[in-house]
Amino acid sequence: MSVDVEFDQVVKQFGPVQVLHGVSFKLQAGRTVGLIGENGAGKSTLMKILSGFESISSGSLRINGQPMVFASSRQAEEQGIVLIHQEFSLADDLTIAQNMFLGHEKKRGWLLDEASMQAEAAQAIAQVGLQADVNTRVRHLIVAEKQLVEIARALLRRARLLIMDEPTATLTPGETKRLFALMAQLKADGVTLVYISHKLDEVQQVTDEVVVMRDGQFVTREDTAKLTRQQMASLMVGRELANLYPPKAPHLPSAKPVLKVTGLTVPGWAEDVSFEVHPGEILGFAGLVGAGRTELFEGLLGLRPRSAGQIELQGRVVDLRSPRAAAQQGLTYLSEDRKGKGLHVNLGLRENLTLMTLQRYAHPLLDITAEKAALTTAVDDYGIRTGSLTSLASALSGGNQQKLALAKVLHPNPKVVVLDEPTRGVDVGAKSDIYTLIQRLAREGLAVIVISSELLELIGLCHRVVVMRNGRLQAVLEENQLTEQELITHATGTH
Amino acid sequence: MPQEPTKTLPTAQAAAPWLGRLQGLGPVIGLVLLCVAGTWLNSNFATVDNAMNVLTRTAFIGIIAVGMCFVIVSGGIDLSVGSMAALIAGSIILTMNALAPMGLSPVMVVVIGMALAILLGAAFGLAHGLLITKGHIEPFIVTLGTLGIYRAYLTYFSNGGAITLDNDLSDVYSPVYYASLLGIPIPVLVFLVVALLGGVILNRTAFGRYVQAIGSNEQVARYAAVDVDLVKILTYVLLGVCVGIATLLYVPRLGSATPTTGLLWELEAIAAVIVGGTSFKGGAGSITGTVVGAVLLSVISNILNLTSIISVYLNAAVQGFVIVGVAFTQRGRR
Amino acid sequence: MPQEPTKTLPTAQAAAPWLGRLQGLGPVIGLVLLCVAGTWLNSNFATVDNAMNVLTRTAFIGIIAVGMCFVIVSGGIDLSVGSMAALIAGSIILTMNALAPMGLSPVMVVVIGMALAILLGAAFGLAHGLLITKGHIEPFIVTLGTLGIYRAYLTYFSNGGAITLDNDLSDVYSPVYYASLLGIPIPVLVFLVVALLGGVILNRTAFGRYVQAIGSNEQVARYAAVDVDLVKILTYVLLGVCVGIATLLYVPRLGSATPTTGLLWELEAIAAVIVGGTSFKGGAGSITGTVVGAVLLSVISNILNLTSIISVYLNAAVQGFVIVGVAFTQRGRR
Amino acid sequence: AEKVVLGVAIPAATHGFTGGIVFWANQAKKDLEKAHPDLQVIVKTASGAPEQANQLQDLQTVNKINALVIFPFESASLTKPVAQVKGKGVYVTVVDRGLTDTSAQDAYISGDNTAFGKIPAEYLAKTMGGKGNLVAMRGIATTLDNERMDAFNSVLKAHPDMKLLDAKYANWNRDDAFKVMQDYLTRFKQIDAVWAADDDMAVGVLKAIDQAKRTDIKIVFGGAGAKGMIKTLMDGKDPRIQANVSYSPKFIYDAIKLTAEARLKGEKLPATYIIPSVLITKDNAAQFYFPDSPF
Ligand SMILES: Nc1ncnc2c1ncn2[C@@H]1O[C@H](COP(=O)(O)OP(=O)(O)OP(=O)(O)O)[C@@H](O)[C@H]1O
Ligand SMILES: Nc1ncnc2c1ncn2[C@@H]1O[C@H](COP(=O)(O)OP(=O)(O)OP(=O)(O)O)[C@@H](O)[C@H]1O
Ligand SMILES: [Mg+2]
Ligand SMILES: [Mg+2]
Repeated sequence: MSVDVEFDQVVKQFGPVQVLHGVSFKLQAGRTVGLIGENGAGKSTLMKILSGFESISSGSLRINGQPMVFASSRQAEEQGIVLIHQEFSLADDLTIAQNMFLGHEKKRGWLLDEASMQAEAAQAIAQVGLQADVNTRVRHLIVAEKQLVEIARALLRRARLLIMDEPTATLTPGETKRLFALMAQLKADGVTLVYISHKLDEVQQVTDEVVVMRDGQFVTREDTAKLTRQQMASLMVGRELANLYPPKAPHLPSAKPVLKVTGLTVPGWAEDVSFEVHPGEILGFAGLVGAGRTELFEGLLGLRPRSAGQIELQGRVVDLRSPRAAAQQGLTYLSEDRKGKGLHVNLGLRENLTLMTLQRYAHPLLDITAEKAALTTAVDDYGIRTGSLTSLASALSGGNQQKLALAKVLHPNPKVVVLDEPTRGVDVGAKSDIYTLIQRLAREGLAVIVISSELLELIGLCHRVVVMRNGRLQAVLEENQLTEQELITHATGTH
Repeated sequence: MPQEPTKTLPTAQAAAPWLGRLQGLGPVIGLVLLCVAGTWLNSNFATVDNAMNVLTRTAFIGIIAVGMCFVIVSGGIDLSVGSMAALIAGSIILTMNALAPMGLSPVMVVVIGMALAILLGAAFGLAHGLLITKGHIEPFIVTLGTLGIYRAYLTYFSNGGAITLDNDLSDVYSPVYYASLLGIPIPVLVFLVVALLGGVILNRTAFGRYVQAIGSNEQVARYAAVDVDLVKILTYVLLGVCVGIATLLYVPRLGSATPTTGLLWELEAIAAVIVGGTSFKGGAGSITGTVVGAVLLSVISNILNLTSIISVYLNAAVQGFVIVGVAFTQRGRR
Repeated sequence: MPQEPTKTLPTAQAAAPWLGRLQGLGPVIGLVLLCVAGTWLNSNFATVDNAMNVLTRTAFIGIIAVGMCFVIVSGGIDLSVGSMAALIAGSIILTMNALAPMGLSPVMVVVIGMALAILLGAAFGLAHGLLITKGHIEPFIVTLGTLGIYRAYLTYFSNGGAITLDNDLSDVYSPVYYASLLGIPIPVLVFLVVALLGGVILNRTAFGRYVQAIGSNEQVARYAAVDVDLVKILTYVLLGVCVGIATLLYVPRLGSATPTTGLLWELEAIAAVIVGGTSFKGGAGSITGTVVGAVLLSVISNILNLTSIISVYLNAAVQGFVIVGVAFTQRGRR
Repeated sequence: AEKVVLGVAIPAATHGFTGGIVFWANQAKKDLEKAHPDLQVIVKTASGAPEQANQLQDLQTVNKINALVIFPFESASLTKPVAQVKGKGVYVTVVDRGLTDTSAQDAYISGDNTAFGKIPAEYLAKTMGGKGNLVAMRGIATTLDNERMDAFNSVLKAHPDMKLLDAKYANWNRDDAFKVMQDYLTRFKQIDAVWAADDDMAVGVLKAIDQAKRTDIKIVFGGAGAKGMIKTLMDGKDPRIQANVSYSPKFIYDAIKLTAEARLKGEKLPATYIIPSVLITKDNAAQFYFPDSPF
């Protein structure tokens, strides 16, 4: 009852840009396959073709030996093929339950059977560990919650081939563990699983075999057991990778704090949080989904009401009422919600990159040449892979969008930068480049705050880590205290 | 990590619907305040007769606004409804006049005319839908174009004058507008039925759900295997049918169609929808709000007609202030 | 990741702008076809005089459309521009008439009137911007309200009739509309300047970039440290100023303001923007397109004036067909 | 003789009366072009003052007219544009709405707006014995509408017992008149007569009265002599329709004809020619009945 897939010389072109150059390989029924590759390698595109979201330019697709052409995702679903998108595909104005059943509504006669849909949706979100009312509008969810809704929705489809495109990019270890348990169960039921992730430890943990793609081509397949993480990384990138985490910049404790926050309260989300960060320091924020880290910083930036607290930037007490005020004081913020808050996907790369620093290019007319030069530099510095420098941000792969977003918030040369899940969906090679960049900037005196759900990233990157739980500051761990165990116990309150 | 979930979630959730409901009340509160003002300004305002007058004359715009609500929620717009109503009115009057001498019973002729109104509405709506989805033209442009086209053809058919229904047909037809059932005028009843149906379709059927999904995020709807084009086409057809119904109620009122018939109805219908709390950007909307919005707009002019405290020149200003004021009470909804 | 950059780069770059340009040409192609048709129908169409006439009369709508383009690109809308123009026209005529007997030189009076037009436009725009951003009311509702308010006040000031500029002032003022510089009528020159400035502001300044960013995604713009409220307010002020400029050119033409002055200009201005290829949903737009759109719309009626092949009743239908037809040539732009 | 190219600029057909104007203008074109091979008539309709000004320009520059008959959309607004055309040597006949500067025209042919307001007021005063409650409808806010209303009011001044309860805009539109009348009926329990001021509006008024089954209203006075109303008057079908005031759109036909024939002969027209508005009653109604006109 499981699905067996064969790609044969699959080619995909977007206009003049060819992104898949004749990919051929087989997915065996009942196995869990890890699909890995650099950002822009074509993983998502290939899987969108398999699940009927994109058309195939040439080549063919065989399901259980039968050639298939899917005109829509519905036809793929009829074959039991379901994709969990890398980018959320939820309608903000609809509720969780409405989104989960969109296009597959249950009916009683002419009318919708809301009660049974809500009941089933509630069950499915409970399965993935989301505690929420299914009648909440998706607009009000945080990204991790949206991700869980996506997973729960796919579960409802009773897939025989389930493709997960970066399902854990925004999840914390707890949710991730629960997801793996679910996957094991599905596998036991005979479901074929495709798992795309840049978290190679996870790939190692859950998959039977690994398929590697590079530059729109199939590179190799191998049993997972036969590969080390290091080997996976090298196969993806096509070169030997040095240590993922570069040496940390020297910590300068003597310097005065550049950002000092005292007793900050964001009603409903964070209470009485105090911390400080020094020039050249990389300060991590750990916590579970819903710990209130994102909202704390949104409050700091004036995007949410604050009820108490004092903010000192570079020794001066400031009243930040908007991200604009913050940016003027040298504080910028990278949102975890790339599409909703981070990038203008309908604008070009150049427009995105320079949006926060336009004053620099306006004399008073914008110097487009200088902007273009800046984009070329950024594309190199951050390893942004794009078919064209003039394309829209929406044409970038997920990871490359993330790199662009990162480049954008660092472009103003801030004194303090807050990076919320900075490497979400970024491949190992680029990750290591980004880490190197962050260390370099820290060495140059930038204070970096990293909010991350990847504990290893915090450990490998930060000088100190603040652990939050339920909107309160739980602990501040020094560099020598940074272990996964320590972080988890503080985050869950089981210390 | 089930051990300690998100403490703030319950409050947030509890608060949201309650708040939502309060904000949704904006237009209702506005309407109530207006009615109080009306009663205070003229004691005849709060009579059953006046209420029925207002509701009856709201019926046309109200019925169209219900259809318009679907189009706006789906992220579209239709500027042509007023001209469409005029052309439908003219066409069915001409058809009925032509059929009358052919030996059919007048009742039969009127029934054919009414059916034709709905058919024409559906056909015009279909044309809009096809041009918008298959022709990939902005709804604003399509319906701006047809606005001119429909009205021009009516003017052409009427030679710039009035197209008038034959007298005996008029007598047979007029109860459709003037009669009452259980004390409630037929147009009000029809309005009620259309609004109820509209509410059920928008909130309780898959089609309605798709309309909201498309307005909220077309790409997402497409990904969810919703037949976006079909749903969009259907919203325009539905609006066309509503225009047809409004027109078939309208024709017996004056028994004629002129080049001014339905002038600016599009603006009134759109205004009813938006004043009722539906966002111009689509995604979410309320039929109840739309109905309240439509009634509110006609109550304003009713009150202005019932009083003379303000210079006639300033009527439009009073309407403007009230509209902005009502919107202010429900500000920040999204 | 310098090791293997973007091998497809050259092709993509070469192709994309070319394709974009072709699609952007939709309205231009439409305009060219229309001009060919015009010349074929009446040989006098392709004369300098006629061209100047058409451009001169396009100037009002065109100037307003340039401002409207900003508002629409930012995701807003303004329905009130026609009424605003009428009220500004009325106000400055009244002011000038009142100033004339006070000993000021007529030139001075006219200059004051012109300055007042721009000031009033800016003030009305500011009011819209504040209501929309600080009052959190939908632009559609705010400007629907002010549409009524402005026109009502004009009607009130004019007592339902016309407000007419004193004759001697009129003589001083009239060159502003009727004179030419280097053979080009002043309104055309002003239109040109406004369009050029508009194009530069939209495409080459930080403000213009912010306008596009806000229309594309307001939330993202806010996170990217854009002062969203301020930019939105400024778009409405800019539009108000454009209305002021259009009005100060309009007044010397007809020398009066009446309750029908500027009627439906909002529809024409919005149509010019949308026909010019700007999306009604905001995010991206083109001033060149807007200018072409405005000219295209007046060429249609110019051609209709020059020929009599079609029943006068059907003028609006021809316009409708041409608008939809032009839109069709550039379909599927987004 | 020189070939005459005659431009006709009139408002677009938006209600019965302007519909009639357009009809009669086209009728004139048909009749006159047939009768005079040297004559070309070009009819243009405008839906606003600026559009009409544009048309004047086009007629002059491109169609090269040498005579113009214009029914100005607005008096004040079109004075300058018409003066421009006249300045280029075109012979100008202005119809109905006079320009604010009479030097911009060669001839003026008009209906009588003062009589249009005065005759109904006098008729009502006479038949109602100088007392009673009145309501009135107004058209669209224009100078023309003001003239009529002022004339009506000035007659009422002489009859202190005739009370004008209210006069609201119904935009020369049947639907608006229906609504305004409904609300008048709600508001005023005793109305003796209605001055609907236009036959289109009278249609809406009558329907509203019928619906309310009110019998207190004894007279509904329309205006302009639409064929439907004249027919009703002739047949005596509705006791409330007792009289009308003539203001026939046919004067545009006469104006075109007079101008064309004068120009063909190289003659001039008298500077001013007022087509009197007269009271229409059952007795003389047949004279004003044009079954072929849309109005
Ligand atoms: N709509 C599009 N138009 C043009 N190019 C596109 C489009 N969608 C994707 N691409 C290009 O196709 C390539 C492959 O993208 P894809 O999303 O499949 O990468 P991926 O392997 O999933 O990367 P990531 O790990 O970053 O998610 C990228 O270079 C991307 O820029
Ligand atoms: N708009 C909202 N309405 C209701 N509840 C919300 C809303 N936004 C967030 N929440 C809730 O507030 C809590 C705090 O979320 P927050 O995004 O701050 O967590 P976080 O620590 O940033 O998590 P993450 O690791 O995902 O970044 C969560 O329980 C979330 O469900
Ligand atoms: Mg991807
Ligand atoms: Mg977060």
